[in-house]
Amino acid sequence: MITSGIEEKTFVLNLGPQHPSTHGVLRVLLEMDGEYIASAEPVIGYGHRAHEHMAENRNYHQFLPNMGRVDYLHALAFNHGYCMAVEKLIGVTVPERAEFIRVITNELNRITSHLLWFGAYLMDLGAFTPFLYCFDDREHILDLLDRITGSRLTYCFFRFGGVPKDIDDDFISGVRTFIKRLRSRWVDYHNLVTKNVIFIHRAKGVGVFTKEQCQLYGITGPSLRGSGIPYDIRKSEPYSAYPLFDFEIPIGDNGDIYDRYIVRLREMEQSCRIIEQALNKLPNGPIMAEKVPKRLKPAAGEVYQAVETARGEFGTYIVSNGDIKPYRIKLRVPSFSNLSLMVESFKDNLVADVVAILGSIDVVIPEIDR
Amino acid sequence: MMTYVKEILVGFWSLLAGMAVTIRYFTKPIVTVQYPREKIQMSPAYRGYPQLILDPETQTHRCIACEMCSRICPSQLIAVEGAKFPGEKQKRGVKYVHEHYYCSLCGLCIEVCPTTALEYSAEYRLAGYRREDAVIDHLILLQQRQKAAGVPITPVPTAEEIAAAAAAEAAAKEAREKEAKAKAAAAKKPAPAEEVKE
Amino acid sequence: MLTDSIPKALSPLNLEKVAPGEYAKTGYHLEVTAKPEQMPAVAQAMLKEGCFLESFTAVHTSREAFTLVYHFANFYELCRTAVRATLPEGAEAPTISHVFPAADWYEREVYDLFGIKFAGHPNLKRLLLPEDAEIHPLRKEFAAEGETKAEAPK
Amino acid sequence: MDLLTHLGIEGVRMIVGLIAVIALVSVNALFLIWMERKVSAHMQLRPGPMEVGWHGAIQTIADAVKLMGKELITPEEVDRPIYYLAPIVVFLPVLLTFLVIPFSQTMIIKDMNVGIVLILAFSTLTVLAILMAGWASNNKYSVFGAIRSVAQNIAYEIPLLVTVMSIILMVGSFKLTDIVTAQGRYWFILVQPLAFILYIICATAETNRTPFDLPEAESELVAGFHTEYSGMRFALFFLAEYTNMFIVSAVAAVLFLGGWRGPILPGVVWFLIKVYALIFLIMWFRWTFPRVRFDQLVTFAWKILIPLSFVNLLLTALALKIF
Repeated sequence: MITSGIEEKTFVLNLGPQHPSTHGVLRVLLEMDGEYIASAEPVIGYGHRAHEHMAENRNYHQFLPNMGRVDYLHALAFNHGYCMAVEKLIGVTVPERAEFIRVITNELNRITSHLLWFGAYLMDLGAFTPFLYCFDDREHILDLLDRITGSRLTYCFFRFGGVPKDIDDDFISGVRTFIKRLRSRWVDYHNLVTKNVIFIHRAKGVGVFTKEQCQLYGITGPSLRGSGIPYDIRKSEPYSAYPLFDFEIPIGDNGDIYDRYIVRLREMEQSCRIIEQALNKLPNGPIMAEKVPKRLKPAAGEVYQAVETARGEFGTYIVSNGDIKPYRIKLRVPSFSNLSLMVESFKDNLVADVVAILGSIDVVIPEIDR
Repeated sequence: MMTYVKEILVGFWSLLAGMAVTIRYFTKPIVTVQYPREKIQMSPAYRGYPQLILDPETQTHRCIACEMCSRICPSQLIAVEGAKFPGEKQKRGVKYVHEHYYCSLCGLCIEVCPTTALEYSAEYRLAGYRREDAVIDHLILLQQRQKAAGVPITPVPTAEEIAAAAAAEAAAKEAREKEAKAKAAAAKKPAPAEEVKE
Repeated sequence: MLTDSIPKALSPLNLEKVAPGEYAKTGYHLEVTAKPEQMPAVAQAMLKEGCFLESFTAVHTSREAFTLVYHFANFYELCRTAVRATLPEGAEAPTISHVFPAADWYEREVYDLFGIKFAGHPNLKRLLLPEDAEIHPLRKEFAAEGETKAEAPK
Repeated sequence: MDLLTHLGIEGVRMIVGLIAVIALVSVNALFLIWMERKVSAHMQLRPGPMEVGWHGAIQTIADAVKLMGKELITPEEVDRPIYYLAPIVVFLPVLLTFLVIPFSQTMIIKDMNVGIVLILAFSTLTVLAILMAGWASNNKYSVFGAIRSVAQNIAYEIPLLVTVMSIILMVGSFKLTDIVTAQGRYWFILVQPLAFILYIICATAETNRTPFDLPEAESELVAGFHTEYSGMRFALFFLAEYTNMFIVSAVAAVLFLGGWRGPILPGVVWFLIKVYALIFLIMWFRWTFPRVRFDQLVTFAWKILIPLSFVNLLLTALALKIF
């Protein structure tokens, strides 16, 4: 709670809603003591589109395209979470090939999200060039995903019971070439950023999230794993085809910006591993479950389904009362909890660190506002 | 003192390594496309607005105006009207208007269509000056495509024609009913349930 | 095993129901029903068990009552607990934001969208909607412009 | 005719020089902005401006025309006299500095015996202008930018001066032409590599370029001290920034790279080649590095640059004494 002029020596700085590095329309009221933050209060909701209210006025199919708009950077994970929740509700099993396709596209999408974060974050820190290199890489994935999903950002690809379009050999070879290319780029990224002394000084020891804070605030995703807790829904609550693949959960030690950064970079490599294994093991078979009713009318009941997005745990909580429309849908979005810790971590930091910390937790504001 | 010097040297070296990366990319060819001058091939799966398929056999659309698409559309953007013309088995779409400006290109209408009458177009230049620019009358669009393909153009029925068709249909229905009744009376059995069409 | 230790930790609170859930069907390992006023104690117990507040929301279940739904999970062991508390219309629920700061924003959101007040919340103002809004859009009687009014729950 | 005789050869030189300098400043700024765009673009695998003129060569002129046509917005609560004055104050010292820069042996407006001191003194005035702009704008972001700028410049003036001193020790003169003449056999960069590195770092900080562009750090302070400026007033800040870059590079070329000296080509061409190469270096920094944090910047200056520059000065003095 900030009221201007509590003490004479502090003043209020209004960061946002239109500020170059608030990543969307986030407004933070900062009470400043010189360049240091005395307290902070975020004001959110500028991008509120009432997704949860919309859900109550549409049937299950019609809510599907909304999922690509909640978190536009990792839309497929949101597709996945919602589809899985509804599948659980109506008791449909997804064929194996469809699960594999879901995992492949999902992980590709995760890489795009992390690449975009990497670029945008360095931009926050004042380095412009990595942004364009990431976009160069990201564009290759978007081209690949475009080939099968038909869109480049707000995907609406998964359906209840499977996927509508199969992947072809061109796609598979394209993904393999891309992974090779991405791996060859790590050297440049590390030389340009990770080893850079300026970056290290900006990132090490700044914005530390302790394990206790993570528990109290319900932090998930790379921000949590940076603090050394190996909590990844893909491993701890395996879903889809993830249990079939061998991958690691990268974790950090100190929970500072640098650790979160490293976790994300290493996660991209793990995603590459998952994709490669999935391509090698790709089974034949149908891509759509049989007997998915065109008109969904699930029995009364409720379901909670968690998936791991690029930012953390996304949970879909659906309450059905036996109608064709969901009675209530709650979207548990990762950035919401992650951002609520921000207020605490801003204290006694510089303005420059505010930007660095805010960027490092990788918030997507429309996801918080929903 | 040694760590101080070492820190400076390592830091300095890391800066040089970074500069080596940028100068190497400086000499590489560019990767962007100068959009209006150069264009890239759209992927075959690209989702433009949905459009009616031009059936290669019948050389017209396959819409039977069942309104499945307009019902599943999340934003309710599709207005379909159909009419049954004398001598045809099924209804035929006589109006198909899509207000594209709210379309989220989810593709539900395409997947739900029982006669696969819809497909994604490859059109990506969707900017317009007015909202009305994005209201697409698909029957007129189809005519343009038929013209371009050099096949007979499907005329869009006028209101009078539709009314006439409806009247003829009603008359036919009445005749059928009468016939059925007569038959039922003749057979002295209860009339079979009338076929109800939505 | 948390599925054993959580019921044990909750047992002194005399909750209405502490039962294992059907994980495959609902995604819950434990389903708990409590009274809203017991929630701070429940939260305290969950915190001691090392759980975090995964999500918190409300459902407008009937004309007279809301169901508050708390989801707790654990970082190290797969165990999701759903705690439900029925809150009569117009009543105030006690806050758990002093136990889990994560609940701070969740409670503000629920207040914003449902109009449920939380006693003891340090900063209970609207979160997503503008501060001068007069609506609580997730209540079933609310209908936005152009929508058919949702049927009031029975 | 009378006027000419009255002014004398020095006066004519001054007037011609002034006109030349103003032309140079504008053309140079336009060219540098284009160059910056092209350098950044190609480092980022894109073509940069391509539409207006050959490879976008006159894009910056179009932009300048646009800026001139823009409304000069004066926000309500600004401190008007200072607000109006700041863009002029930032630009004038920049012009004056050109008085003593030796483009070649003969192309120098006034070869003063305090040349280098004059340049350093005038370049310090930029800080005053930035402080004025930031303070008068009555915007918190601007004030931040201004305060940062002052702290930064105070911190970096010291190593800059000390580094220059080590060159002065070798030459024994403040006159820029003397410094160039002294580099007859070898360039000073060969004997003073540390001084060169220190000078370039300080010069980057002095001109507020990344990684030291804290006064206008756009991801933190929106646009820093010139947030509230628009149109031509903003353009003057912009012009001053790029001209400053030219000046520090010119000084570096004189101090370390032998000024106009070079084979075959005329001196002025060599001088410009060296200056633009150094400007390229500074641009290269900008498009490679992230921005340092404010406290780190000051720490860096006081804990690393200043000790190092003193060590360098000491070593120079010792070497001169011994040899």
